[in-house]
Amino acid sequence: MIREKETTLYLGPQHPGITGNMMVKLKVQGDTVVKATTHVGYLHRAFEKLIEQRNWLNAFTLLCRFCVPEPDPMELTYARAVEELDNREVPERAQYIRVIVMELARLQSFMLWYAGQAGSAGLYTLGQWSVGDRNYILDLFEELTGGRIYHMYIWPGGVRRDVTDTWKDKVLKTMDYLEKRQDDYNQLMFDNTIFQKRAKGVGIVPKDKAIEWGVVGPPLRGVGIKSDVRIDEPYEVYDKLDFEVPTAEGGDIWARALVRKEEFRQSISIIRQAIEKMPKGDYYNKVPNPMKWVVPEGQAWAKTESVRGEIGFYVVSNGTNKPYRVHAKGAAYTHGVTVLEKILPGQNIADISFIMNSLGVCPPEIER
Amino acid sequence: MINDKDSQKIVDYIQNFARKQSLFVMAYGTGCGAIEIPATMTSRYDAERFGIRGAATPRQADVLLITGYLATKTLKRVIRVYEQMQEPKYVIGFGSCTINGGMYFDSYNTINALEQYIPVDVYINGCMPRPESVISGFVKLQELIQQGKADNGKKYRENLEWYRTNQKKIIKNWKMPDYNW
Amino acid sequence: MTELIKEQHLLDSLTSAFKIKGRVIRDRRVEVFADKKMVSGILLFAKKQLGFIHLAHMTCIDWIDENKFELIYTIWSPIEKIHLFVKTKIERENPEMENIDSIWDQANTYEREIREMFGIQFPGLIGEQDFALEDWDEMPPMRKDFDTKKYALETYYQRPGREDAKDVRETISERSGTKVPDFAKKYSREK
Amino acid sequence: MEDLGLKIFGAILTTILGFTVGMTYGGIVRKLTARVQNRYGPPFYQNFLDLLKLQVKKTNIAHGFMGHMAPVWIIIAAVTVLLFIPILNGNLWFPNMSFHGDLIFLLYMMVFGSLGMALGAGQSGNPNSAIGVSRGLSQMVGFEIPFVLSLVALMIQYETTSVQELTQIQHETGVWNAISNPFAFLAALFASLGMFRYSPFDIVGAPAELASGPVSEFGGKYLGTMMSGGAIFAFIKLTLYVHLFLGGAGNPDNTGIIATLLGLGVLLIKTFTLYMVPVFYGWINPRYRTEQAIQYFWRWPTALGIIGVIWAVYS
Amino acid sequence: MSFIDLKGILQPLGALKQLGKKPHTIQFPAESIEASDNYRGLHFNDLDDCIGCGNCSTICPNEAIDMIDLLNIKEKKGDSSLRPRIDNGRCCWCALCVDVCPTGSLSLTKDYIFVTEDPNDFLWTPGIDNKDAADKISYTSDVSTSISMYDRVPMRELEGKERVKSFAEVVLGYSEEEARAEAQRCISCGLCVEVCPENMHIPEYINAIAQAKDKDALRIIYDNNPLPEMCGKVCTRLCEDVCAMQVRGDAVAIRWLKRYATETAPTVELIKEIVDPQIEEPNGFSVGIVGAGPAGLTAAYYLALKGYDVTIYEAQAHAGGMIMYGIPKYRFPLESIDKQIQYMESIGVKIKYNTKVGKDISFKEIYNNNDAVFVGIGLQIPWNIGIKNEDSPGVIPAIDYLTIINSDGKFDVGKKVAVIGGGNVAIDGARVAARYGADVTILYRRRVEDMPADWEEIEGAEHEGVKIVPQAIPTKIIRNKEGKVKGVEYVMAKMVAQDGGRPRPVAIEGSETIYECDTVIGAIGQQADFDWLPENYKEKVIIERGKIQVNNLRQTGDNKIFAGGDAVKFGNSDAISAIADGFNAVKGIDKLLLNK
Repeated sequence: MIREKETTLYLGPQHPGITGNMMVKLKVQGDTVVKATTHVGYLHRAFEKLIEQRNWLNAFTLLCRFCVPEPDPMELTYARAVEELDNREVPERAQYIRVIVMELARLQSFMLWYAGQAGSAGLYTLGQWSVGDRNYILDLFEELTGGRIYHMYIWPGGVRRDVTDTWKDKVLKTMDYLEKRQDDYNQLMFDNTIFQKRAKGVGIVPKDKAIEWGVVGPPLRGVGIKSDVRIDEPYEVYDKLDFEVPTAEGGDIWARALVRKEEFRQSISIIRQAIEKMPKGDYYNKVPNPMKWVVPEGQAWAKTESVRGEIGFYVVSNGTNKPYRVHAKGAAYTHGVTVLEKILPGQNIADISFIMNSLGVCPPEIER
Repeated sequence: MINDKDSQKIVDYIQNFARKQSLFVMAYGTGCGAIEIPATMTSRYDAERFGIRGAATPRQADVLLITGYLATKTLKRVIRVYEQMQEPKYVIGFGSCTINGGMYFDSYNTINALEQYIPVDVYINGCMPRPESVISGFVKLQELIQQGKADNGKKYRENLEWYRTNQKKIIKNWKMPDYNW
Repeated sequence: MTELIKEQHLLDSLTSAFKIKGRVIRDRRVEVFADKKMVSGILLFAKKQLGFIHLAHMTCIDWIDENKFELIYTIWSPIEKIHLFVKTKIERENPEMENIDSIWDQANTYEREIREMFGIQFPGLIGEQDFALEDWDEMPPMRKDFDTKKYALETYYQRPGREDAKDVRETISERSGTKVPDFAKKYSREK
Repeated sequence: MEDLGLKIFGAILTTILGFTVGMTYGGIVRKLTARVQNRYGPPFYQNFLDLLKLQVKKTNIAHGFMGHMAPVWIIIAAVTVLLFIPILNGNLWFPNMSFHGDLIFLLYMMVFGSLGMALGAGQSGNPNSAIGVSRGLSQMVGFEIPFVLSLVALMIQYETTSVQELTQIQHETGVWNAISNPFAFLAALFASLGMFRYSPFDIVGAPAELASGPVSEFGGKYLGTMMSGGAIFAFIKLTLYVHLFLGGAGNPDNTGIIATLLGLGVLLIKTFTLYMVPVFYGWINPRYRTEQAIQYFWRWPTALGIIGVIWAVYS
Repeated sequence: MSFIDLKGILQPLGALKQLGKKPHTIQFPAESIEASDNYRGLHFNDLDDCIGCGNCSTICPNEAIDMIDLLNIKEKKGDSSLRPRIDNGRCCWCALCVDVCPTGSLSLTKDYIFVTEDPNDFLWTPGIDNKDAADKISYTSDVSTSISMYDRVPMRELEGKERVKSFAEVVLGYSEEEARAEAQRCISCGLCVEVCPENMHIPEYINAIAQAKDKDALRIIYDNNPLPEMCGKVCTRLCEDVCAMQVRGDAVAIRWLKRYATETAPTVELIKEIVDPQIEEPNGFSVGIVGAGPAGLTAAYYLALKGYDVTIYEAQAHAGGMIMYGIPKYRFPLESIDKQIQYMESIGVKIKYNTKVGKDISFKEIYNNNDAVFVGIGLQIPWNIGIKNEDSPGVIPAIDYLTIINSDGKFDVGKKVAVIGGGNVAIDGARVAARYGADVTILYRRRVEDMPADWEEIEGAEHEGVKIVPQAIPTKIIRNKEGKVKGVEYVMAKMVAQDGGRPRPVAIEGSETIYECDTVIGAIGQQADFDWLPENYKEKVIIERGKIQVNNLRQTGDNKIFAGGDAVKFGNSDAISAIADGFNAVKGIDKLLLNK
């Protein structure tokens, strides 16, 4: 067999197939990738440096911008880390609200994923549907928090505004709608023979290496390992709610898609339960004047399950009114670099974008 | 040759009409504002009603959206993309970050004022601008095009020196082909 | 409060194996303080013997007052469901740390980032010098003595038009004809 | 010489018709696509505006001789082929330059356009273009086989290689070839999915993979010209299909104005209906990988084509 | 895979049913949905409600908000006359500025579309550039949603019943924790500084307390107030009236925080160590001060720091003037005064007690022996109540009564006491009487809310069982056979609104009531005594309506004579104004003698 010539292909930073703004440098032989290298930094905004310049509360406006498609887990994780340092109790009602916000955030992120996963395979109709429908969730967010994308809603001590009963009704209505719509999506995506052909056996994460490589979230559950921060280390009121953590075997795009499909259902169910069980009471344990709020010295690590996997915040305080160091580690940090570089060789170049969407690579989260 | 002013006007009108009604948007998500682009382009807001659609490569694009902050590393690519675009070309700056640095005003890695590096036709307010704002931005751009005011590429060509000086201030390792058209 | 038996047990096994100090922070959180040279040994031991197979996170803190960098390795055991923090402090002058990407491949990314942001060298680290930055020739930016605001003000264009801004405190002082003494100024409101 | 004058007039008319119909169809498809996607979409004349804009856009880059030539090549191929297609069966208004054996000629001419594009794209030096071209050629190899098989079936069945004659036969017998040889028709229909490059066969210009594929480096007038060429080609393919399988349009015995308009109406209905097949398929399916696409064509469509040929031989 | 996946091919065709549905597209701009009720759009600022505290500017993580001078805003107390201007090129719509706005004037609106070619347009002033947005306000903060801390940390006090048993200090002071919490409430705007006659560095020392730097706080306080302990306990705290927090909540307890700061230095040595006064070399000038009240002490302290030779001439046996003799000890204990005086003396201030000018020493002597003279004599002679039988035994002016009691004298008030007046002195008189076991009633002409006394004092008095009869105008004193007081007759009044002033009480005919009592304490003000001043000086020092006329530097008609305290016509008649007088007189003396 004649060895085909190796060519170099740059996927990105300006490329419709790339998720966000990053670059994958590929060595290809024909249509097959031989070597892949990720280049990031196109979105480096120096968050961690900037947070050190802000005070404890101001920092949270920056944080949600870590990862655009799913800003809320960032807020929550930071809030939880700071609460741990400050020994601050969160009212139970606030915890329920947080759970609802988190799950709504997951839902809207799943819908973006539907669009991305289908769109990267050329099925644009699904993207038009799900991203269009995603606006209904954003409308809910807008009504609750005042912002569509960046909510800046969860902060240390609780949440910023209370929920109203009309909002709860709207949420339930939207959930019913989405449940119906998800059937439409699934009909177009999971029932589709071509999608199955594309997704099965592609982008396999090996089961024995998954945890070592730092795979988390749906990709890890896609190899059959039941791992979810919500059950491993329950936070807020997740231990009081009844939900399944779906897994699938195979570790390919198909398995990850199945996991997400089921998680979509679970999120809807969690939201319904949380709305039902939400107690009355305070929604916010007021922090002192933010300009003068001093968090006791110490270090804290908090992690949260986002749609792409666990997000961890390492927060260090030196006893002043500003964080001394905040380090965030999102799922994409490993997915977008190590894992991607490891599973891309041997794949067809047609599948790169497909795999990236399936892993949930989110460049702003990698370089921050 | 058309010398008659009136007929020139008619030709201009038709040209501008076509230009404003068919805006191919460069698919380059330079910053976080890019998250509202899908929302704008998809069913709920449907920017295609205005003839706005994506273009995968700079050669085919008319409009470059700078969706928020620009890291210096991206700035270099944006300039490259911008220079590859064919005239007439337009630039829309999204949100606070392009106007005056936004929340990253003190970051060592993001630029503050976009029009220092490439000419900008329209700025949209917001962090990030929601789809309605984005569409308003496009509507404004259409107005400018119809009035013949949007002539971004010419401005860039004529002030290339000035732009280059500014660009080279930020981009330390300048290894790029010349802008020769 | 539940008894932290698992955590204590883990700490005991580590401290007895390596003669290091440590403590149980709370449930699911154990930290040990190790010497720079012992870190890779502890990590390898934890990974192979104790089931901490997941490197959750790795970071660096610049303790400029102590003139030290603190490196923190956060590892996670999916079975025990415990986070173990391995912390070590290294000198701030010519910092160098052992490369652990042979233990976890993904450590490569963290180390590249730390190399770029703090200037800590990891001998044997593969990967391009640039991670997020490009052509950066200043001090590694995450070091505490790097002033990002100053740099940004000098480097990037500042839109004019805001020079007429006034400080409330100063306006009031001016109006009432008093001055804040110098030693008190640090307590004035930050701008 | 009157005849020649009429022919030239007819040629211009044909070109305008082909162009207009092709572009309008594109616009309507965009509108319909939008409806399926729960939105309104652009006006149906959007494609004309796009084209006009592209034509008035400055184009200052050149990628060598073939870069200039590619769009021209495509438009020449398109117009040429168009003139050899019987728009309306036996209608004098349209210069059907058909001759005996034009089916084979058309088969080659249709590739001609793609070839020009391939050469132009190859010269642009963009790796995406190169990959796109190689994918396009692979795909062409894929769908040409069932397509040619179905044509062969027709040729064997009626022992002619003239489109005109095939139409005429259907007109005379009143039985469409789609019915008389359904296997050949189905094979051709599947092949048409590949021809129109809607998903799942949009692998040539797959945005998420190759930006815009072969045309990555073409903008402005080049792209505009290619677009018009593409529109004409779409019309050509549809008309050809209609004439080959769906009984054609027009009445050779009556070429009065009303009958001509009626014939055009029939043509438009048939072509549009046919056009909807790949469009529908495209709305609901993701894209194949290259090898999957070729496999697809070489499986069922080819089998159908072969059956069609056998059917033709034994019927 | 099955032979042919028919389901997989046909199932997706279900999507075609969408063709028949009406699109859910919002055809913007032709149609649009309104933004939600708390949408975070462009800012709006109610310019009238805004007090220009600049808290929005401080919290803004992006430095997007500038405080600028708007010419159409009038200068007034408690308002910096600056207003926020937003740079939309910085704003991230986090709405923290709204959530910290103490007055709630700043809000966000439903407007969000702002498209322009000129990037400089994004610098705009809410409330001026979008006047019409007032009815589109969406995101606001009220007292419950705001993150400003509107509730004051309550001050611990002795129980009302416990208090009347002794002269122990009623206010117990903040604990460290409470003080930190209270200090954290302050937003450090500094609006209070302006209304403080002494312009103390309030935000700075509160901030120091918040940061647990109590010693620095004390140092900052001593920068321009040598009697903080007094101020921390009995100041009239004009500052708290204009506190930004007071607009919608409780003012920051500035006085109590000062008190807390002074508690860090319980001894003279500690004060000296913490404040670390920098005494300049003697400059050879000497200054004589008449009266060791707050004004005189302040002047003496800062003069001494500047190297002057200072001597105070005090008629009484104790220094402190009115704060020594006019304020009951449960508010301001003796040790506190002594400590402050000792501290003064320790830096070189000389005080000659029991030396009444004009009697023990002539003013001329002081005038001639010193390079400058500061007069801080205060007000000693009480006004008459102005009703019949006022000279009866048992009627005593409050100030005399307090002086007697503070000088360790005993005064038998009997069982029932009537106090006439509504100021702090009246309340003091009443509360002291209550401590002697009397049943006390205060008669006041106007309503309770009109009383010039501190609300805390009034409340404290009520807790101690003092009854307040408002809108009661005394008409005469009723005597018994021996000519002693038997009661007070008063009429009820109704409040009549008055142009350009507070409502006036008008007696209601026929509502005469008699309150029987053993003692009547009159507390309706005092005047100064100028008998000691020789006539030739009186001519130079202009005295108008019983008060000395001074300029900004507290210089009188005679260049060499400076004056301050209650006896001058400048500012309010309270301790902090007296301190301000003393402080400013130092500047005047400096200017006179050193021409600085």
